[in-house]
Amino acid sequence: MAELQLREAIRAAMVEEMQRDENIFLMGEEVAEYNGAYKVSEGMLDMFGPKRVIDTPIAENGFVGLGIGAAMNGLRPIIEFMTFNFSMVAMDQIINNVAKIRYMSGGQFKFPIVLRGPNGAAGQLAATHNTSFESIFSTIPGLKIVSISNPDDAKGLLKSAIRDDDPVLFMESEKMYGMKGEVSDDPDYLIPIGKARVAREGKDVTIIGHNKSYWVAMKAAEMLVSEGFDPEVIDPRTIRPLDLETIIASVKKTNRCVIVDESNPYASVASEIGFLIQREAFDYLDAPVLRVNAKDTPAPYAKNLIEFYMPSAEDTYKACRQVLYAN
Amino acid sequence: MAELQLREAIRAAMVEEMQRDENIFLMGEEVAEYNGAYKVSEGMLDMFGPKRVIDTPIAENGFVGLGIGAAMNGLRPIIEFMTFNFSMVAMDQIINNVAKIRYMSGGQFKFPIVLRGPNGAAGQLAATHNTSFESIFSTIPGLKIVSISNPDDAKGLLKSAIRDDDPVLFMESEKMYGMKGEVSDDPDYLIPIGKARVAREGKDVTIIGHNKSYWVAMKAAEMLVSEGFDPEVIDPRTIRPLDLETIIASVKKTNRCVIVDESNPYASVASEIGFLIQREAFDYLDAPVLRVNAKDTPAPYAKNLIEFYMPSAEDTYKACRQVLYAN
Amino acid sequence: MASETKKKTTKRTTKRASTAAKKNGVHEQSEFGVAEDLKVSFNTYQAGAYTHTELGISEERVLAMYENMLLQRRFEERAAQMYGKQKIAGFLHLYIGQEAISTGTAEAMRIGEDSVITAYRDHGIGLALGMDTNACMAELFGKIGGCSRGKGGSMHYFDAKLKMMGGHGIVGAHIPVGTGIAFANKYKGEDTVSISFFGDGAIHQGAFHEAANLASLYDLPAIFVVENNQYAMGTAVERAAAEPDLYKQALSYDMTSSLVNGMDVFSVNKAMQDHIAMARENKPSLIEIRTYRYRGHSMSDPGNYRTKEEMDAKKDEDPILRLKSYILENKLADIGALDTIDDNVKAEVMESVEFAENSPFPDLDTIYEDIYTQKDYPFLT
Amino acid sequence: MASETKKKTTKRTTKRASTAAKKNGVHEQSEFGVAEDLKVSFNTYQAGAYTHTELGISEERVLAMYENMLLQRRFEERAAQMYGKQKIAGFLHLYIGQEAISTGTAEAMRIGEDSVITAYRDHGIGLALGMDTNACMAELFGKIGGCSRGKGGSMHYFDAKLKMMGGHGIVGAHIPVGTGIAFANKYKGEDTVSISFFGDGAIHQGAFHEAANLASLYDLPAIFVVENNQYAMGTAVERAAAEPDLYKQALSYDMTSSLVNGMDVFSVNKAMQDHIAMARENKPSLIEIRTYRYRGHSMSDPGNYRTKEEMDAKKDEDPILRLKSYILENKLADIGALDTIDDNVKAEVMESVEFAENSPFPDLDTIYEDIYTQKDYPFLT
Ligand SMILES: Cc1ncc(C[n+]2csc(CCOP(=O)(O)OP(=O)(O)O)c2C)c(N)n1
Ligand SMILES: Cc1ncc(C[n+]2csc(CCOP(=O)(O)OP(=O)(O)O)c2C)c(N)n1
Ligand SMILES: [Mg+2]
Ligand SMILES: [Mg+2]
Repeated sequence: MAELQLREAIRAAMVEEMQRDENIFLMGEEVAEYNGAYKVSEGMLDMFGPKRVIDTPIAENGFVGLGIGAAMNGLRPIIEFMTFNFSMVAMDQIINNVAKIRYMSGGQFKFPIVLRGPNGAAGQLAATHNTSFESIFSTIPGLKIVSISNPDDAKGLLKSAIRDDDPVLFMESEKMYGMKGEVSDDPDYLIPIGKARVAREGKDVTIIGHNKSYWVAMKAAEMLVSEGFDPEVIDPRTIRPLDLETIIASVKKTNRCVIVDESNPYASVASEIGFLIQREAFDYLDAPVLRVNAKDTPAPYAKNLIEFYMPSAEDTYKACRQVLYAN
Repeated sequence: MAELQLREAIRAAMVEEMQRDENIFLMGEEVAEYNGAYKVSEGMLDMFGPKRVIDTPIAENGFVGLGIGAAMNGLRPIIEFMTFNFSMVAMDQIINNVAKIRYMSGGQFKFPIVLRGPNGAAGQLAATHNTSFESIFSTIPGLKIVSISNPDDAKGLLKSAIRDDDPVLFMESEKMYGMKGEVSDDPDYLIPIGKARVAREGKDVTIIGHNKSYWVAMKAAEMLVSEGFDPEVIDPRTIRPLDLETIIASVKKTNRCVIVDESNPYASVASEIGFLIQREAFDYLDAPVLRVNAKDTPAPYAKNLIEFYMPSAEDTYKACRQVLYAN
Repeated sequence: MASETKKKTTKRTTKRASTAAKKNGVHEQSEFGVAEDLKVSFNTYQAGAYTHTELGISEERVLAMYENMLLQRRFEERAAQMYGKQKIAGFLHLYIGQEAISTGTAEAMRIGEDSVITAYRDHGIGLALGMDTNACMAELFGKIGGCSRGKGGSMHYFDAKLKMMGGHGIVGAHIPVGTGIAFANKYKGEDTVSISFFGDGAIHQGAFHEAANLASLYDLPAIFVVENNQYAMGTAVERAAAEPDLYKQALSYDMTSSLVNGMDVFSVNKAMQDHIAMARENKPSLIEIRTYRYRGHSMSDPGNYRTKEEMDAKKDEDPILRLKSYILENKLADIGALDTIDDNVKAEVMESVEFAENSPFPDLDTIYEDIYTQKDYPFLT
Repeated sequence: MASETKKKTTKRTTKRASTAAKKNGVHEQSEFGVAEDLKVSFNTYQAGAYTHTELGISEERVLAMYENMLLQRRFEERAAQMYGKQKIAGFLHLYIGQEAISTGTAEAMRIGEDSVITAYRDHGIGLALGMDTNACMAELFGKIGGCSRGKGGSMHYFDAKLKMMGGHGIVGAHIPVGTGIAFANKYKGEDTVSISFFGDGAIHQGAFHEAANLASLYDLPAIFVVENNQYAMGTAVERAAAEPDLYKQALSYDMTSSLVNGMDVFSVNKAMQDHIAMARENKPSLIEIRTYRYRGHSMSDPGNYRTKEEMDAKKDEDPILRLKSYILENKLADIGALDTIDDNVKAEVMESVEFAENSPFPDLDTIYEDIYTQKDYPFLT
């Protein structure tokens, strides 16, 4: 175990896997000579050379497509989006190519590709640089989606994603790159994709949150604990597939659930989880499932507005009290 | 009132509005000289000339962006996607430009633009030509989304969409273009965006379906009626904003709900509606809200598989019986 | 047909001294604020300019090429008929008229090592690469014996063994994928090449431009081939292209480019030989092949945007008739032998229809197969 | 600085007879299978080649231009300082070094009728068009008095009255929008033009290529201006462009193009005058302006990818110093007058900081404003 920043944990996963398998390469804007826009890939060009750590022009549709073709032809690309905000120009490659070609070919090709980068809001960056895309991507069969909340998960899940033969969107966060934590140094440290983590066990209410929202959930949990409640907190870790089993088991125990999700609310991951809970645990629910999302608006620049925009611990805490009928 | 095909109703809406306001133009692939890939715009080039009915190269990102700029500069474009399957190459223009520029400018510009075309599955067209995109678009604040199920609605809602000062995605269906129905010929026939239609009143179970799924819902309703049940059927008509009021009022009456939605299930419109119902009508629900979606897979080509893929009246009927505890 | 002057393959001479000094992806630039004049020539491959012997093609192979072109033609004629009988549904885009391109290309490739990717008009190249006729027909029928297990249909022919990488439906979107295939070829140290076919309509998609720049920047073994059949659905090329000489687009990416008459299988083959040789040395390039689609865009297109005169004029250039004349004129076979070939081809096609008829529909459970490699992926309802 | 030979504005002479015959968007094509040789010259606008009198700019206006360039410079220097004090957050991309482009362009425009659209590096052109300095600073502070009500920040300056159409964050994505603005200009029968600025990095996005083809196909009053400041973040232009002479890309779209030295405001102005005149006749065109960004890409970029030598060499070309020398050499003003201008500009900037400080934060309710024009849109929770 070593204490690493989240960015270092991601780097460690990439480095270890690239050392293990020379078919893996890293490609993206500023990943090589600049050492990464957020320094995630720092030092990797020196380590692996320009054949395997590759800077691109600003042409996401082109280089994501390139990665897809490379995967189809035997390589295992890691493609970095400087942020997922820029993945929308490559949306067609993601929805129509990487998620569907295997199917259309009757299973003749596989796509062991990781598309990774920071996702979600990162402060006063205004509307086009602050979107949470997991809701949009989660609807697409053919993809797997991982969203991480801490350095150890980052490493263990990224290693699994890189070894996975299916395409994985791997979502990080600018805001968490500097976060430190103990990280396994087992070279085969693999956290399975599709398994949630019960971060805090409790019996009164289930709070679910991924990526930064996990920390919002934890903070709300603390507030509840200080009032004598005993909340359970779940980090789904994987958005697609969703570990429904763990979630349902928890709700059957607590009979109440609040989901924190940084996406805009409509047809979000929160909507899905909430829908599934009422379907699968209807008779166990003592209160409606509530959600705490970003506002149903684009992200504003002004400091006070963007703070108001984000799902807050305060709102999560209030939602929990509401389902606990503690008001 | 005249009996029109759905394509004719759409055309009538465009023609009438273009006659009323010369700032409206129609642009898209094959809309002019070819008279429309699905003959929706037949005759419009002759009527309005090449200045106002304009063929484009195959460059959706480019011409959607062009439409957005034209709207920003005082015109009222109608942009046709040959199908919404091809809108993914223009996704960035939709999510980051048309939905956000007004916001980022502090309200200085408005975007009276309609992006229309067929959406959803249309038979044995395989995976890339058979996707239902309303789930994906619905999460985006800044857009309005209309999805129609019959000629009269097509006309009344398209006229409203064209006159609306906000961007509207208007979703049709290849499969329904030939469907005939009575259509108002009032030149100011405007169906308000954001108002659902209660297509059949009933008291036992609410079935919700839009676009083709409306007809699936109706068929399931018939099956139920023949067994003595009294279902209510709602066509939301508008996906964003959603007429929650009408839906909740209905569920408070019937205490049960099944949603039919041709999207893939995860984070779909059905998830959203289901989530909202359990949140807003929790105490009224006698059974969990169920949904009947397309399968959680890409769309296959083979005849039997694509039939299996689609949400069916049979499955909807079964889901209704389930929430009615009639099994 | 264009004036068939004698064989002429001008090399592209452009390349300013400074640009020629490109090393490791680094170019010198024009001086700050001084634009240079530009002089460029392009390779042209005209019809009638090449003999099979010049190209190193044996008489036997000439006949095999003839048979292959005929197979594509008869296969699609039959498929059209089966579409009429509703054995086939969805979109069916016929390649009829363009067979010199598929066959001329396949003959220049190392099949199974070099790869091809194309759009939805994919039967021709599939059969040219040697895909199983039965599996191809069964795919159209949506049967489990189809080359894509009935999941893809007409637009999505794939054959991993032959490196036939599809069969794609979103216009232009497969071009970056073809570029990535080339990237992997080079990365793995192979001297194999990746050929991406696309239409005159597709070149206007941003995807092509991004891919072309990447291929040239990274010196990939990629060949971009625009099959200019003059129309994208009902849109004539000059109604979509501000610059309808599509081969010129290569200049933006510092690539070699050529213009080829696509009605002569030998011209195509010669161009492909040359461009494949370049690609094996990691020089990407663009080829514009002018051709003609004899049928409508898809089965539902009556093709009213073309005059009968235009159609008739083009019929005279039929690449199969041209090769037939060539064979007869050069006495590589007599008409009886060619008729036998036609009979054999027809029989093969009929057999494929029977195979397709008899192949079962896929089990409903297969709907969940071929999405993830993970066996126990928990699909949602 | 490039060799400053005497003024030379070669017209692009290419245009084959056949292409020149373009009418109503219809071109004749090269003959089927015959590629023609190509000869092209480009306009070049070199530094030092123009005097203000030649350009029809009064002495008064020269001083106004100087003041305007200085305003941009001082405004951004102060903004950088305020960023350090955390009055400003998010991304802040400085235009310092590129001010000759904004000012030279604005001087050639009919402001308020002709429009500009650009990327996130937008303070310079905003101030050049005459946006209110107070509103510009307040926007950086995220205050309600900002030009975009605090919703946009540094990257999203807009001013509808001045036809400043933003301030956009997704690289390349605003270029089709600029083309649509031009479309509307022509549609409405105005003789106004739409100028789209973008970086050397943005030209590789498909969006540019699709837009350029559309503009030329539809003969729109659009000018595409690539501000080639040599870098896209840390990527030097020749590491991203297979063909780093970006002006050549116009050939693919049958457009005129020019190369301009962007360190001389007069060269920029002359090029803009010429290209705007073309655009008023619905002839779209491309301009590559070579310039240099003195600061990092954004505030977080230390700029280690450039050598000190390179930076120092470029500092000598400072467009503001160049104009200052020109004014002094030509005795349009003495140093005292210029110092006074500087003082005034500094005062204006200080005032804008005070304005920004005093402007209130937006009410929380405003988060729901400016999304839909519909007043009662039912937002979800
Ligand atoms: C992105 C996208 N837009 C539109 C379509 C609909 N479409 C299918 S084929 C086609 C024409 C393509 O023409 P071209 O590239 O010349 O190929 P050809 O059909 O002539 O072989 C169009 C518009 C599509 N499939 N994808
Ligand atoms: C689609 C997209 N990809 C990546 C980015 C991140 N990004 C912002 S600016 C920039 C560099 C752009 O360089 P250039 O176009 O030369 O403009 P300059 O910054 O030099 O003015 C990049 C990569 C983005 N904003 N949008
Ligand atoms: Mg074509
Ligand atoms: Mg730059």
